[in-house]
Amino acid sequence: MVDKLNTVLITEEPLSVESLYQQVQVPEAGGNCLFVGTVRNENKGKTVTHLEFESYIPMALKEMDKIAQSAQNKFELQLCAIGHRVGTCKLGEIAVIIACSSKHRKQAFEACQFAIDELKKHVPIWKKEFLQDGSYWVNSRP
Amino acid sequence: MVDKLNTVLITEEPLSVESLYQQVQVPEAGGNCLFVGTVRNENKGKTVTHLEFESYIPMALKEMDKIAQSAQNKFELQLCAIGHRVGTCKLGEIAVIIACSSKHRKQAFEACQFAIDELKKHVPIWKKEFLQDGSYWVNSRP
Amino acid sequence: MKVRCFGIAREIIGSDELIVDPNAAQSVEELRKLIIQTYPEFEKYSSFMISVDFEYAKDSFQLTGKEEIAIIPPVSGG
Amino acid sequence: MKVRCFGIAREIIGSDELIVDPNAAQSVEELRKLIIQTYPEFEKYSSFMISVDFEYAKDSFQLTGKEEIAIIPPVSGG
Repeated sequence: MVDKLNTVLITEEPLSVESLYQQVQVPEAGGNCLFVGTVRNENKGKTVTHLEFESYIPMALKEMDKIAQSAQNKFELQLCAIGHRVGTCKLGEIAVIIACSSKHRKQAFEACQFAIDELKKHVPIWKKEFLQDGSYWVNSRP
Repeated sequence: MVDKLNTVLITEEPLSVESLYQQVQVPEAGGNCLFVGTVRNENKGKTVTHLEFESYIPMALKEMDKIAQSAQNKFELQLCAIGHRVGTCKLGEIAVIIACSSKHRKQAFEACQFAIDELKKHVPIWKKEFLQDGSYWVNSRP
Repeated sequence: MKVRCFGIAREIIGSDELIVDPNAAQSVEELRKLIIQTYPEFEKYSSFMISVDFEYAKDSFQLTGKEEIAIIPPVSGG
Repeated sequence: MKVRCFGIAREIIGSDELIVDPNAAQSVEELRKLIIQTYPEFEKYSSFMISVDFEYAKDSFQLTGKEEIAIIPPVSGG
């Protein structure tokens, strides 16, 4: 029996790959998949200088928890951990980490992809992209 | 232009998730996928006490390098890092890590799955599984 | 009744909170119409959802005025 | 000529190195047959590949006796 719980967190501090990995470790797990989303220097041909993330935190944590549970049930995961950054994110910094542990690797991969797809669709977090010639809220342009 | 190279390593020391993640970080990458294979406490209903890995190291590194390059070309990765443990591995310890960085997440996931599948097929590393009632070389039983 | 505003909604409205007369918005649908009427920029810049007590709410949801309500523009986390 | 032995091959042969007369194994195919003849346990326990100079080699590969050769039982890394 797993006595650890899924982890969801939203933080203004840098996210740690090692820490999220540790959150999903249990003796029953053999396959662990992590997705790490980082701030890229370019988007659609424009140079990005940095990002800002805003979140409706209590609702976002609730949605992240639903995704973690749903990934766990759907793919028979051992554990799922989801962390997202808010505030200013510099180039190369981590915006999001998903960690999934499973007995076998196939399910860990599938669950990890499912969780990041769901997060991008449903979790109330908003990204403002800062380019050299201005800034805009992603997904909200005319 | 990427001025870092793919990383392949075989070590008797514990592998670090954080370290392999850092090996594939470049400003062009936004999607990073890691697979971490750990020593599970059970296999096919039997209790596992520990594992031992043996490798033909120079050939294994050559094969791992081919896999990293092939993943990089096939999925337009930024970088690929592959690390494998040799010697005695306790329960919960990391046997293998694959890290792939890409502009977009889809390719990072696909490349990471490709690389671990290829590693399990072609890299000259042998796992001896120690159960409570004996030990055997995986894939070489009658 | 207070409506929390995030992202582009916060910028369009110019505040992180919008005060709405509960009689003018007795359902999520009415609240949505009121917001678009008052801030026509929403039509141009962004569609949005409404959350009630930290859950996405359907248009038919009836409001009592005691819920925690928020405007949820298209999300873009990750 | 020396043949390196790993995993189950090392245990069947009882050594991490097998010494073979180069005249008795002028190709990978001949080497493979010689190994199975000398150690019939391979038939029971494990199929194997032969590597030459750190690459998997086809049966038709001609050996000069100067290559680095190894017996590669079914791999099981990861």
